[in-house]
Amino acid sequence: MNYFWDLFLGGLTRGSIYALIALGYTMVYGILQLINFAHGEIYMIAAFTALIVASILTMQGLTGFSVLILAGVIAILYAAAYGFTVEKIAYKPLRQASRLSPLISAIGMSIFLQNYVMLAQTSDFLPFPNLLPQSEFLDSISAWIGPSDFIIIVTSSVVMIALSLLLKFTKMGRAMRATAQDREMAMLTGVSVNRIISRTFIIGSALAAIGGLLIASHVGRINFYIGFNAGIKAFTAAVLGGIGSIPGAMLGGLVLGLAESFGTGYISSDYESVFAFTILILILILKPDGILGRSSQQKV
Amino acid sequence: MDLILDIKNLTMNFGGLKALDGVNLHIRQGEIAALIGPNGAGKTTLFNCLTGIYAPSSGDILLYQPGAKPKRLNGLKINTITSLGVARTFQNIRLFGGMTVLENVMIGRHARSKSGILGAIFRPPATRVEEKAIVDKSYAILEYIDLAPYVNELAKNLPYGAQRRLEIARALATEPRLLLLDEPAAGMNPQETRELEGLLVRLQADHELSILLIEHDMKLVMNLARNIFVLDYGEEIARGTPLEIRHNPAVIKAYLGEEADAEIG
Amino acid sequence: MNHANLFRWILCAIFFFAFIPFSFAQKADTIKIGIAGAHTGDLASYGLPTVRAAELIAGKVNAQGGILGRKVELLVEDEACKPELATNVATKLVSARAHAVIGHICSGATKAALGTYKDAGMIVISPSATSPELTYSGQYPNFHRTIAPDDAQARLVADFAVKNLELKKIAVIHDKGDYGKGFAEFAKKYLEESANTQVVLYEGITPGAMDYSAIVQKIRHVRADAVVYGGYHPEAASIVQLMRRRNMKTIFISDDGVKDQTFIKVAGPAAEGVYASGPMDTTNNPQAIAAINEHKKAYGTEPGAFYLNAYSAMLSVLNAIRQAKTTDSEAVLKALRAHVTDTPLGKIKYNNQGDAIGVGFSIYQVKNGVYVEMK
Amino acid sequence: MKYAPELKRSATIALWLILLTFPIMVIQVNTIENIVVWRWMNIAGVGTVAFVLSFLWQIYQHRKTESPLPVSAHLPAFQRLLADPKLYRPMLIFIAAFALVFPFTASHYQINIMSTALIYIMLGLGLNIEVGLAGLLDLGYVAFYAVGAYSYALLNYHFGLGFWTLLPAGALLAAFFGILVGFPVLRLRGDYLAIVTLAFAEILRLVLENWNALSFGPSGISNIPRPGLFGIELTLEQSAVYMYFLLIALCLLTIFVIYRLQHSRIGRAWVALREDELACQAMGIDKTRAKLTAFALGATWAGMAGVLFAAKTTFINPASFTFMESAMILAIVVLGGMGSIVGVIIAALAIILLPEYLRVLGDYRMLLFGAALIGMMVFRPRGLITPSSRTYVFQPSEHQERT
Repeated sequence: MNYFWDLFLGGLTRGSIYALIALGYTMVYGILQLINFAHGEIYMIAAFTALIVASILTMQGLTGFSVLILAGVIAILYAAAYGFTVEKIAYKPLRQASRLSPLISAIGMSIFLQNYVMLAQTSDFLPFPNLLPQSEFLDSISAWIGPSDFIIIVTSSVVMIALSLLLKFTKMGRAMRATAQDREMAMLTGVSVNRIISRTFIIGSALAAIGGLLIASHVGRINFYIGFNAGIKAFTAAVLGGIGSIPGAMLGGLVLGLAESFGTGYISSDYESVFAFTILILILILKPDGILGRSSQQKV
Repeated sequence: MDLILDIKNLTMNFGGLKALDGVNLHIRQGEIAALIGPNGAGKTTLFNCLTGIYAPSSGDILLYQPGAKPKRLNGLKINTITSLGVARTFQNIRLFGGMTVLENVMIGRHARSKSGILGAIFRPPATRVEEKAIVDKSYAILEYIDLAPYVNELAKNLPYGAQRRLEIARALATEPRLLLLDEPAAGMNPQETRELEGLLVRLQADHELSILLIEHDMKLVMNLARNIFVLDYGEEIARGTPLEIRHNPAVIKAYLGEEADAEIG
Repeated sequence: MNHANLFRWILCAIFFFAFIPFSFAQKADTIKIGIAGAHTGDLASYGLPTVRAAELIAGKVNAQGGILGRKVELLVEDEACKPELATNVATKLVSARAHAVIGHICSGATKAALGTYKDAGMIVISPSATSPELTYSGQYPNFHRTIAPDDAQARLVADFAVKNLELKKIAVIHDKGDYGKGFAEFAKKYLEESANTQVVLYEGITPGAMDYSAIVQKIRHVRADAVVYGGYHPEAASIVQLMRRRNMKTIFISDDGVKDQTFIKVAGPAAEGVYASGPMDTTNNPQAIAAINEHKKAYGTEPGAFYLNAYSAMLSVLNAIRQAKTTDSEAVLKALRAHVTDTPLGKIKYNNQGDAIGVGFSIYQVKNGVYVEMK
Repeated sequence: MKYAPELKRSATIALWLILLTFPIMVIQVNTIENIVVWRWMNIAGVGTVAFVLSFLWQIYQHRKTESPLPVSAHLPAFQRLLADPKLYRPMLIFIAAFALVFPFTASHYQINIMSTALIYIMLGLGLNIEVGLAGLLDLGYVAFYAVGAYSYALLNYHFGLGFWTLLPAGALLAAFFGILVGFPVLRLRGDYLAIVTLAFAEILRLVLENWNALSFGPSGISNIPRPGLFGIELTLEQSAVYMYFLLIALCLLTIFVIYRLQHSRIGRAWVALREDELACQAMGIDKTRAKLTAFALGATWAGMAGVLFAAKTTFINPASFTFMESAMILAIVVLGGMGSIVGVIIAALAIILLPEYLRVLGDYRMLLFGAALIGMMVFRPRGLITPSSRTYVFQPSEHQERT
C-alpha cells in the first residue's frame, strides 16, 4: 500500500507539471486551433533564465527565499515575453493561412529556439540549484511526501485555481473564453482578438515557466533539449483532457502522470511513454473529444 | 399515386430535448412537397434524420423503391442513403470551395460510378469511358441548370445565387429519386427566386423527381408545393394543400409574430 | 520584393548551394582528419567534446609546424547520431579524401558508417562506440577505439559487485541507448552467473523523461542492495539524487559514462560513495591533467563526455602518421598497431581487432567530491 | 526620410529583442565551475540582425499594401513556367538530362545525398496523399516508414528474402499497418487524429527500442544487403549509382501513380473529403473507405521508401524513426504546397539538400534551418506551389474534353 501511495504521489507531481504546460497548449489551441510546438521550448528557456539569474544572485551572496522569488519572477516574465514574441514573429503573419502553415512555422520555431539556447549557452547538462524552500514543516512530513513533491503539487494547484478564477471572473477571462468559442463573434462584440491572442500566449508561457522552474528544481539538471519531450507529453495531456478545455488539460496532465507512474511501478519503465500514449488512444477511441472536451456534434 | 417516402412517428432526442416528436410525413412519387415551420421547429433535424446524419431515436423512415420492398433508412450511413436515391442540399451552403464548379458536380457522380484504385492507376478502357461519361454528364447537368459559363471557376468564387444552384446541380448528379432542398431560396433576390421556381418545376417535370422543400419564402412554397407539412417545436401541427394551410388557425398561431405570417395571411 | 522575385531568388540560392560542392578545390598539402559525431540535437553533448579535443590538438600541432611538414586540417561533420546521416557524412569524408576519422560517437551511427569507410580503406578511431561487435566480429579491420567495449566494462563491474561488495540483490537499470543498454545486458548476464547474486530488476528508463521518481520507488520496492546503471551521467545524477533524497542507502555502480567530474558536480553530495568504472589512472596522469587544463583555458569549462578518449584517439592517429611518415592508410594502420602513444588514457596502442591495449579499466569511488581509484 | 517611421519601429523591435535575448545571449553561467562570462559583444550582433531583418520585413509589408499585385502576377514565376508547355518541356528535358548525367559527374557523397533526397520525395508524395489530398493530418507518418525498413531488415535477416521480394512486401505490410492504425482512429477529427497518429508512431518506436528479441533493440540491425543487380558484384560507388537510378525509377513510378490517383474518381473523393466531410458523404462517398484508402496508400509509399532506406544505409535502428522525422516529411508537404506534386518534389530537395549544403555553416545550420522554415511559411504560407485545378473546355453542344 505504501508503494502504491509513493507511486501515486510521484505520478501526481509529474502530472502537475504536465498539466501546467498542457494549459498553455490548450489555451492557444482553443483560440488559434494551433498546436504550438514551440511551447515546450518556452519552458526550457524559462528554466535556463532562472538558472542564470539564480547563479548570479547566489554569486552575489544572496541565498534562500529571495533568490527563489527573484529568479522565479524574472524567469516567468522572460518566458511570457518569449511567448509574446514568438507569436508575433511566427504565427501572427499566418493568421489567414491554412491551419498547417503555422504548425510548420511552430516546428521551425522549436528547432530554432533549441539551437539558439544550445549555441548561446551549452549543450551539456547543467546542475540546477534546488531553489525550493526548506522548512521544518516540510521536514516533518518528509516521511510521508517528499518536500519538493509537496511544493510542486501545492504550487501547481494554487496556480491552476488562480487561472480558473481569472478566466471565470475577470473581463479578460471572459473575452478569452468568448474568442475561443467563436472568434468572429467575439470580434463583432468589440473584443480585440489580437490582444487576446497575445495575452493567451503570455499567460500560457508564464504557466509553462512555473512548470519549468518547479521541475528543474525537482530534478536538479537542465539542458537545451528538455522542452521537447515535455512538450510532446504535455500536448498529449491536453488532447487527452479534451483540447481547448482548461479543466481538461489539468485532468489530462494528472491522468498521464499517474498512468506513467503506475505503469512504471507495476509493469515496466521500459514502456513508460507507451502507457501514456496507449491511454490516450484508448480514451480517444471511447471519447473522441477527450475526457472533458466539448462534444462537437456538427451543425448542419 | 404511389408513395416514395413514408415517415412514421419519427422522434429524435438530444439529451432530454425532443427535437422531433412523433412526426408523420409522406411524399408521393413525382410530387413537390414542402416542410415549413418557424425557426427551430426541427425541419433541418428531420432532413438530418432522413439523410443519415442523425440516427433517429424511434420511428420509421421508409423509402419505397420500384419493384422492391420499402427500405428502412433509420441508422443507415449517409452515403448509403445517397446511393439509394435520396439527395440533399444544405441550408448553409456546403460546397467544396476549393474545387471547380465542374468538379463539384463530378463528385456527385461518385455514387453512380465505380472505378477503383487499380482503375485509377492503370486507366483501362472501362475507366476511361466512365471518366468521360462523368465529365459529360456533369457538364450536361450544369448546362441544364444554367451554370455552364462557370464551369472552371472555383466554387467559392461564385455569386451567392449560383452557389445555391450549384448545390442543386451537385445533388442532381447523384441521380436522386427524392431531392431534399434546405431553404434553396434563402438569400436570393426576387429575380433569382423566380428562376429557381422555374427550375424546380422543370426538374419535377423532366425527371419525375420527388422534391421535399424546406423554405421560408411562402410565395415560393405556395406556388410549388402540392402538399405542405407544418412543424412547430418538433411536432407536426398541420398538413394539407396550400389552401388548407393558409387558413389553418394552428399554423397562423405558430407563425404569429414571425415575419412570415404577413405572407401567409 | 514581390513573390515572384523572392521565389527566383530562392531558386538561385538552391542552385548556388547545389554547385558549391562541385567546386571543392583539393588542398593536397594538409593532413585531413574527419571529426564525425553528434554536434546538434539531443546527443550533441556527447559529440562536441570530441570536436574540441581535436581542435585543441590540431591547433597545437599546427602551431609547431604540423606533421611531416603538413598542417592538420579538420573536417567536422555532424550526423546527430542518426544512421542515415552518418552514411552521408561517411561518403562525404571519403569523397573529400580524409586521411582518418575520429568518430563516430554512437555505436549505431558508427555501424552505419563503417561499411563506407571500410571500402575506402579509411582508418576510423571512435572515442565512444562501445558495441562489442564492432571489433569482435572482425568485419571492420579499419576500426579502432579508445574506449573499452561494453562487455569488458560490464565484466569488471559485475565482478566488483559480486566479489568485492558481495551484493545479493541488484537492480540493473539502463537508459535504453546503444551504450547503456549494451553495458546493462552484459552486466546482467555476468551478474547472473554468480550463484549468490540475483538480478531483481532489469529495466530501461527514458532519457528525456521529466523525472525518475517512479523507477526509484520501484528500486526501493524490490529492496535492491545496489543499482548497476548503464548510461550517462545526467540521468545517473537524477536517479542518485532522488534515491538519497528519499533516504535510500542503495549502492550505485555505473560505467564510464558516469565516471565524469560533471556527474559529481551535478549530483552534489548525493554523488558521495557512488562507484563507476573508468580508464585506469587518468586522474593522476599528467597528460590527462594537462588536456583538461587546456580545455578549461580555451573554453572556460570542464570538458564533457569522452573528451579524454577523443584526445587520445587524435593523438594516437597523428602519432601513427608521424611514425609511418606517410598518410597511406596501410602504413598508418600498421603504425597504429606497432607504436605506443603516450595519451591521457595511458600509453596505448591497438590490437589487431582494433581495441586499445593499455586502456586498463578500474573501479572508482566518489570520496569527498572526487573519483578515487579503488585498489 | 522616406522610411523614418519604419526605422524607428525597427529600432524599437531591435531593442526589444536585445532585452529579450539578454540573459541567454550575454550571460553564460557555468554552475559546475561557478563562472559567469559576460559576452557584451553579442548585444551588438543581436541588435544589428534584428534591426536589419525587421526593417526589411516592414519594407516588404509596406510594398505589399502600397501596390497590391494583380492576381495573375501572384502566380510565381515557376508556376507560370509550369503552365506553359513551351517553357516547361525544355525544362523537363534539362532536368531529365541532369538526372541522367548527375551520378557520373558527381562525387559519391553527392550521389548519396541525392538518393536520400529521392527517398524523401517518395515520402513527401506519399504523405501528400494523406495530408495534401485527403486532409488527414498525420504526425506519425514515420511509423509506416519504420514498418517498411524493419520488414526488409528482419525478413531478410530471418528468412533471407531478397530486396525485390521484400520491396512489395514491405509496402504491403506498411499498408496493412496503415489500415490497422486507421480503423480505430478514423472517427477522430483533425487534430485528434494528428496526436493519435503521433502516439502510434511513438509506441512503435518504443517497442522497436525495447523488444530486443524482435528488433535487436537500440543497437539496430547492420549489414542489410544492398539491392542486387542480377547477381553482379558491385563496388560501393557502383551500387550507389545503381541505388540512385533505382530511386529515380521508383520516384517516377510514384509520381505517375499519384498523378493518376489525383485525377481520378478516388482522388476527387479525397479532395472533397478534405473540403467538407459531411457534404462529401452526402454525395455518396463512403467516408471510412475513402479515409482508409488514403491512409493505406500513403502508408504503402512510406513502406516502400522504408525498404529502400534500409537497403541504402545497410543499417537501421529506432533512432532514425523519431517524431522529428515525421515533422520533416510534413514540412515537405506543407512547404511544397499541399496537394502539388511538383511542389513536394522541390520542397523535398530543398529540405534534404539544404541542411547538407548548409554544413558549411557548421553548428549554425540547424538554427538557420529552423529560421528558414519560419521564413518560408511567413512569406509563402500556402507553400511553393499552389495546386491549380484542371480546366476543361466544352463546346456548348459537342462536349470535348481537353486536359
